[in-house]
Amino acid sequence: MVNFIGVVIDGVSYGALLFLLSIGLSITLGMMGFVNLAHTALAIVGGYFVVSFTNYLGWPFSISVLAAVVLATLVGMILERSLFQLVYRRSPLAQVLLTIGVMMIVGASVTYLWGPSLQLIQIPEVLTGRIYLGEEISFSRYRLLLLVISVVLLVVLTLALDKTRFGSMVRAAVDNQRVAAALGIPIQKVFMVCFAVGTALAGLGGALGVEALGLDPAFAIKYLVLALLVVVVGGAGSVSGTFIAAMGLGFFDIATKYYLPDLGSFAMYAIMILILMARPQGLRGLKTGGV
Amino acid sequence: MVLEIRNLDLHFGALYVTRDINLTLPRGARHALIGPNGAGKTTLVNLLTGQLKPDSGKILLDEQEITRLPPHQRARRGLGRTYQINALFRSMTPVEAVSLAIAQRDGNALRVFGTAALGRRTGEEARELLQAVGLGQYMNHMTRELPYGVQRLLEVALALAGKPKVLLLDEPAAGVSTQAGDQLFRLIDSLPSDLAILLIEHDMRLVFRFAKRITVLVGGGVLVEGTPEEIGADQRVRDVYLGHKHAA
Amino acid sequence: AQEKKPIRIGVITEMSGPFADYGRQVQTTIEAFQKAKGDTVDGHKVEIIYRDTTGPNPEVSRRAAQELVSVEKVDFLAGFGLSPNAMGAAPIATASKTPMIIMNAAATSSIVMRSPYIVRASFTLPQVSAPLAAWAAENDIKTVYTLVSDYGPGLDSEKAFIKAFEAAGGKVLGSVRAPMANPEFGPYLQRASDAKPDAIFAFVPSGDTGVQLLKAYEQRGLKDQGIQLITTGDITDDVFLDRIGDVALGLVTSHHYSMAHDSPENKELIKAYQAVHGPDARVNFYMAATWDGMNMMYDIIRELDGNIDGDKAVELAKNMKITSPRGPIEFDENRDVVQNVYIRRVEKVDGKLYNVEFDTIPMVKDPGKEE
Amino acid sequence: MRWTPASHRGDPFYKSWHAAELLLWVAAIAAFFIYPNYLPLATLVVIVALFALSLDLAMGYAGIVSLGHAAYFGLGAYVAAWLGKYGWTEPITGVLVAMVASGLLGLITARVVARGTELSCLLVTLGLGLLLFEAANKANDITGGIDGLYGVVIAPVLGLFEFDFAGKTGYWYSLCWLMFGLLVVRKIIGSPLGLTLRGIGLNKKRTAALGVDNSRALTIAYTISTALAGVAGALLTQTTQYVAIDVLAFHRSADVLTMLIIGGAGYLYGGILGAAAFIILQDLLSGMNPIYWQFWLGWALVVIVLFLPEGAFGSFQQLVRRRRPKLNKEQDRA
Amino acid sequence: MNMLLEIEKLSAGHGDAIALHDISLQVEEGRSVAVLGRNGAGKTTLLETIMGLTTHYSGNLRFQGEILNRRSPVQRAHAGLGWVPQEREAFPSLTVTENLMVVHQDKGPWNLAKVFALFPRLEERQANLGSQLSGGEQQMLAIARALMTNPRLLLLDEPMEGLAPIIVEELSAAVMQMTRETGLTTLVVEQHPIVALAMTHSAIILDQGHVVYSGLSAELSRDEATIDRYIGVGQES
Ligand SMILES: Nc1ncnc2c1ncn2[C@@H]1O[C@H](COP(=O)(O)OP(=O)(O)OP(=O)(O)O)[C@@H](O)[C@H]1O
Ligand SMILES: Nc1ncnc2c1ncn2[C@@H]1O[C@H](COP(=O)(O)OP(=O)(O)OP(=O)(O)O)[C@@H](O)[C@H]1O
Ligand SMILES: [Mg+2]
Ligand SMILES: [Mg+2]
Repeated sequence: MVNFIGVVIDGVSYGALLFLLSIGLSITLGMMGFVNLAHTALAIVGGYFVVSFTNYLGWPFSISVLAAVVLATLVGMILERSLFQLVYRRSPLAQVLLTIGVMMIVGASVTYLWGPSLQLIQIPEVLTGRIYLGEEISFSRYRLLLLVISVVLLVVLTLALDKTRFGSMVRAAVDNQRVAAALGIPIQKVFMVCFAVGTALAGLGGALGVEALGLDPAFAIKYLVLALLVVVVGGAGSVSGTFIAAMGLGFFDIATKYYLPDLGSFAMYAIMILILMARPQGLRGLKTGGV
Repeated sequence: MVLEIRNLDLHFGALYVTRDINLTLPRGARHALIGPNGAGKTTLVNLLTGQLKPDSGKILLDEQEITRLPPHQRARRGLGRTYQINALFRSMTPVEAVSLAIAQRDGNALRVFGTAALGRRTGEEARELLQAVGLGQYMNHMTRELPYGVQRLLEVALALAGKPKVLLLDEPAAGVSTQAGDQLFRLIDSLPSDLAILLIEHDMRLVFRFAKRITVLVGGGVLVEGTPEEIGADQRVRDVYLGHKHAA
Repeated sequence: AQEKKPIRIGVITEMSGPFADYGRQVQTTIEAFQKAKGDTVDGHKVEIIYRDTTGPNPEVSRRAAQELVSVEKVDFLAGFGLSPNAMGAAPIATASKTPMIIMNAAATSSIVMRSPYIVRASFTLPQVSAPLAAWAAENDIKTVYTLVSDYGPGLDSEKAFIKAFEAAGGKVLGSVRAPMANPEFGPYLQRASDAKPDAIFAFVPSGDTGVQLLKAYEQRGLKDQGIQLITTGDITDDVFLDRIGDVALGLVTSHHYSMAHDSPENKELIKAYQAVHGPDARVNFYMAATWDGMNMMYDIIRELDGNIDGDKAVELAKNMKITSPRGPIEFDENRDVVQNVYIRRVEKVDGKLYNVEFDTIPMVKDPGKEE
Repeated sequence: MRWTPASHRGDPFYKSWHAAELLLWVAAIAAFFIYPNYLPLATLVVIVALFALSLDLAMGYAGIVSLGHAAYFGLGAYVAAWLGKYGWTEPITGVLVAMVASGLLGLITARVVARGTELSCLLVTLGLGLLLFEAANKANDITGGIDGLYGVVIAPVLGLFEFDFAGKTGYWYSLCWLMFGLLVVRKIIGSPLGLTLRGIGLNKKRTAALGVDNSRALTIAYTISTALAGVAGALLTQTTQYVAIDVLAFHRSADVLTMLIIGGAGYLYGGILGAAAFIILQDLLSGMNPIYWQFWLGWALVVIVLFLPEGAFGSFQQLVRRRRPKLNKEQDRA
Repeated sequence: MNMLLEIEKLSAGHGDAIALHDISLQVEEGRSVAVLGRNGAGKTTLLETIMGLTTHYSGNLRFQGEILNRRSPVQRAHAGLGWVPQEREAFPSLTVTENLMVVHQDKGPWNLAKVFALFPRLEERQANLGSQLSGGEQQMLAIARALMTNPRLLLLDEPMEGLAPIIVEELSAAVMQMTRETGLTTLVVEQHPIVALAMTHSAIILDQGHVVYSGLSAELSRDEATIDRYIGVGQES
């Protein structure tokens, strides 16, 4: 029993990490329908800014994270205006290719600026160590922080995107750009704002991920698959779906690793395939009719 | 009876879109299905062709039950349909699209070898059919560039290419110009007399011209079935559907 | 010196992708080396040509080797951070009789068997794993749980450790293997701690994975439960050891090189490196091996006066006895390196973290090839 | 739009050879004489071109977007290696066996893959690819894991041409197989099956309503596609006489997808051109700047997307394609 | 007289295929105009050109005195153009209410309650997604959606298609009433001359991208020869 509680705690804390890595992608890919393989590349931009601010400028961790999110968003916006925006109307394949290109460019630029080595940061004392909830049950403080942030994001984003006019505008623009524009929905602006939110979340994920995962230029590729997996299983465009998927997969992964360690990554991939076979549109994805 | 529908039911959540429907089409039927918007006409077609699965009830084609068959097997047994909302191959030319339908009808759709003579024959037939439907001058254009009304005609051509036993036409003339619509209905008139046709249409001029029998669907269920004269005179039908300007 | 035939060295390594740091380490070390020792040997100018393998990619490596040999006409092949890349290039070395100096590629014992022209100047994983087992058994560690990354090198390391540990009378309570992609070490460590061993032996590749393991170990408070973590030196790679921070303090590891190794040769290396890359630059085992490899090639060029013949070059290399920055090294009959393995502990020296050596197992030969 | 049956010949399945196609083969032959030192690179281009062609059949024609095609490539590579290692050294039958093996795997997985949305399809294929990679990694003993398999012996082709180090035999041998693959794919897309596949890609619901057994058609196409991927994999093993786990790696699937998009999916020659462009560009750039070459490759991709919307080959073809007769210029009154 | 929309010698098309040649048309504020013609005549293209969705070659498009030629569709919509596309194109992943609210511009009489009053059927289906509506319901939604933008000029592309006769009757009455009461101006594309001419003031006929007739609706409805010639016989029965 104690073990199982431990597994649940580990699972939830891993889930929080997964959620933060993928929620930005859920917005750009899920809501906007923009196949943004550069998502994790934008995340590492956030990560590197945090490293610079804490390690080189000696800023406090919290301020560094905020500044990093702002700067990452800025970088994202520049890319959006100059490149991404041009392929919103194009096929997903064009988007794949363009964002792979951007991922390579960002990867090489980051290597140039910060070098290929592993980057690590020191977080404030209060965030290290564990909180004990009993003799054998304890929770890592940093992971607890991630969990709290995840839940806050879940609530805020659900309120801001799911049932609001802005959320409808995004979905309308994705459904049919031509008609949406002709009916007065400012699609360019809508996409811009939406992308900015996505990038800010990517930056946040990257910034908070450094402590837990370390950071090197290959981070972008290493975690892209994981982020995609969470978003697609959760159901594109659904914040709550992404949350459920992140938590569910996090728990499932930890549980199989603990109880059936020989399965390795098998279990995670297999469950993804099974879920998508049963629900191709993901756990919470909308089933939009037609072809 | 080529087509028999027995006690068909379907609901989406609390909404019953198909309510205990019974309908039979004999060989050669010219049957119209009318009713207010959202009455469940298209849903019925989707149930017949297998796009939707009923909650209960039975569908028989040529005395054989097809209620649980997937759409393509029903089509192979002779059920052809058009779509109310165009469902075309947007990046094909009409000739290609109709050739595909013909190849499928002849059981050649998955063939790779020995298709040299086949190709020529299929193309020939496709062009003839398109000509007859009134698509002649458009047949080598990309479907998505065709005027809407012409795309509607292509819908019909695709259904006809399969030479079905039962043809389900869901507002085939909507958006088609008056003249082309008349040509279309002349073509429909000339179709084999043992073919059973179920027509959904809101243009009463065409309905009354075409139908030998009419079923009126309201709220998912059959309100009344009868000859055109009976339906035209029915006060309930006027109230819920025809309106008062319409003079039968 | 007068115009003499220039010598070309083709360096094949990982310069982009997930292992780009390896490439950087080779390159910066060679730069430092040439700055310190000059880029000519007896009048032969030594040119370096780099090729990127992008990661573990034997087929790219093979093609790079082929091109370097046939188009660029290189006299040596060198570099190779990852074993598969060395494996890929081996047949080309054989076919063209080009001496091939391996500067890292430690994972697999059998690499040197792939070509008679390969000389390995780095180390092998079993070579550093087995001595740690022996040391553990002698130092009150009776039971061990092993945790390795689930891939070839991890399995080799696990095997070598278990064999040596059991031979020395220890007991292995269990073994787990963590996947390479997104390992989340929590549950594995939990399993290990459930078994209540005296220590956990771990091998994971150097870099972010190692750091994640250390953090997970720390956060679970296993140290407080009296479960010690012992690992190979990959996790406490000198290059980023300092940045890992206090989590690493006290960790016992085994490896063949430490930046804190006290010898004039090592001082020379560190001085040369820092002269080029700044006083804070750190030196690690890969750099030491690169340094030694360069030294060997310079010696060979000198001996043969620039007429590099594969067989002669390998013969020379094989018989070298060098006092390297890591201590004495020599080569066995398989052209594989024989060297001291040190047991070290992470300590703070002058405010920075180092692997401080406190025990030496002298002249260890790779135990992995016996089967 | 696409390189598809031209209905102007009055035959919807007809597909004529174009003079420009010859050019490509001339170039391939010329490459042998002009760049004798780069034959391993050229051979890789040919092999990967075949791999891209196989993906094109699945993706460009049948609409199955795959991010896990390396699974079939890799299986083919391993089968060829096992054969060579355990005594079946004859190369041509070796390739055929690998082809059948990969095709079988394709047949088994087709039902799983060919369903759902584009995105879920992408992820399911990705998942299958990763699963196979994990399996191969776990089966270290039979696959050699990350170190690979040695002692793969391949007999001379037809008993006459030995696989030499310069890669001459390998080049010709691979080129012949590419030709074979091209003929197969060409035949398919010019057949009723090809038209049906296009139809399914455009509107599954409609093909079903016409009576087409979509999943069967897709299964056939996917099986052939995966079998060809297996051929490409086997060729890689035979020409290098070595195989390691990276044949199954995710990046291989991603790269081949990239190449196909660069060249233009659904254009028959798109994958071939894309493979050549990508590999040669990568080789040139990484030779010039081994550390930051990805920066330039990235820009190259961006430029291609922005300026060649249908891929290199697709855009080229759009430029030269005969204009369709325009509507409403002069039309007869009906 | 106050011209709301003035089109002068307009040529436009799709890509490099010109579909409209030298079209001239004036629409007076508060009036409604029918656009008739065979399939492929260019009716849809005309409306799309007014919305800025096609390639504009030459000529001028003036709305409330302002030249629109280079304006984006979004700007045109905000300037007061409302459009009912021929293929309805409801947003499939939005509910009926969302479909309506997402384009709502609060600068005129139309709001959710009003359009629901016009189409009670939509109110019954308000929680359905756009993809879960019957064809006729989608048509109603497209019309209601355009009204929600509170346009000055409403462009209707075959709005009666797929609607039950009784609804057609009510809708044309409603449109006439709107024109009368709120001064809404409409441009109606129709296949059926009888319906169209009954509800409009004036009419044009397009044929192969040219305006071949332009006059008062009442006159045209008496001119059977012209109708026959350009549209075809529809009056038998
Ligand atoms: N997936 C669904 N979920 C809920 N309701 C649905 C769904 N699909 C259709 N409906 C509803 O079912 C009813 C019947 O629709 P159907 O398309 O059959 O009508 P119809 O008779 O063809 O009408 P029309 O004449 O307008 O084409 C409609 O009210 C529609 O809103
Ligand atoms: N996307 C397109 N690309 C190229 N040509 C097009 C495109 N859409 C329409 N056309 C052409 O423009 C001309 C006018 O078409 P339009 O759709 O405006 O006709 P319409 O009068 O609305 O016909 P309908 O009554 O069938 O709706 C036709 O010749 C058509 O083929
Ligand atoms: Mg309907
Ligand atoms: Mg139109």
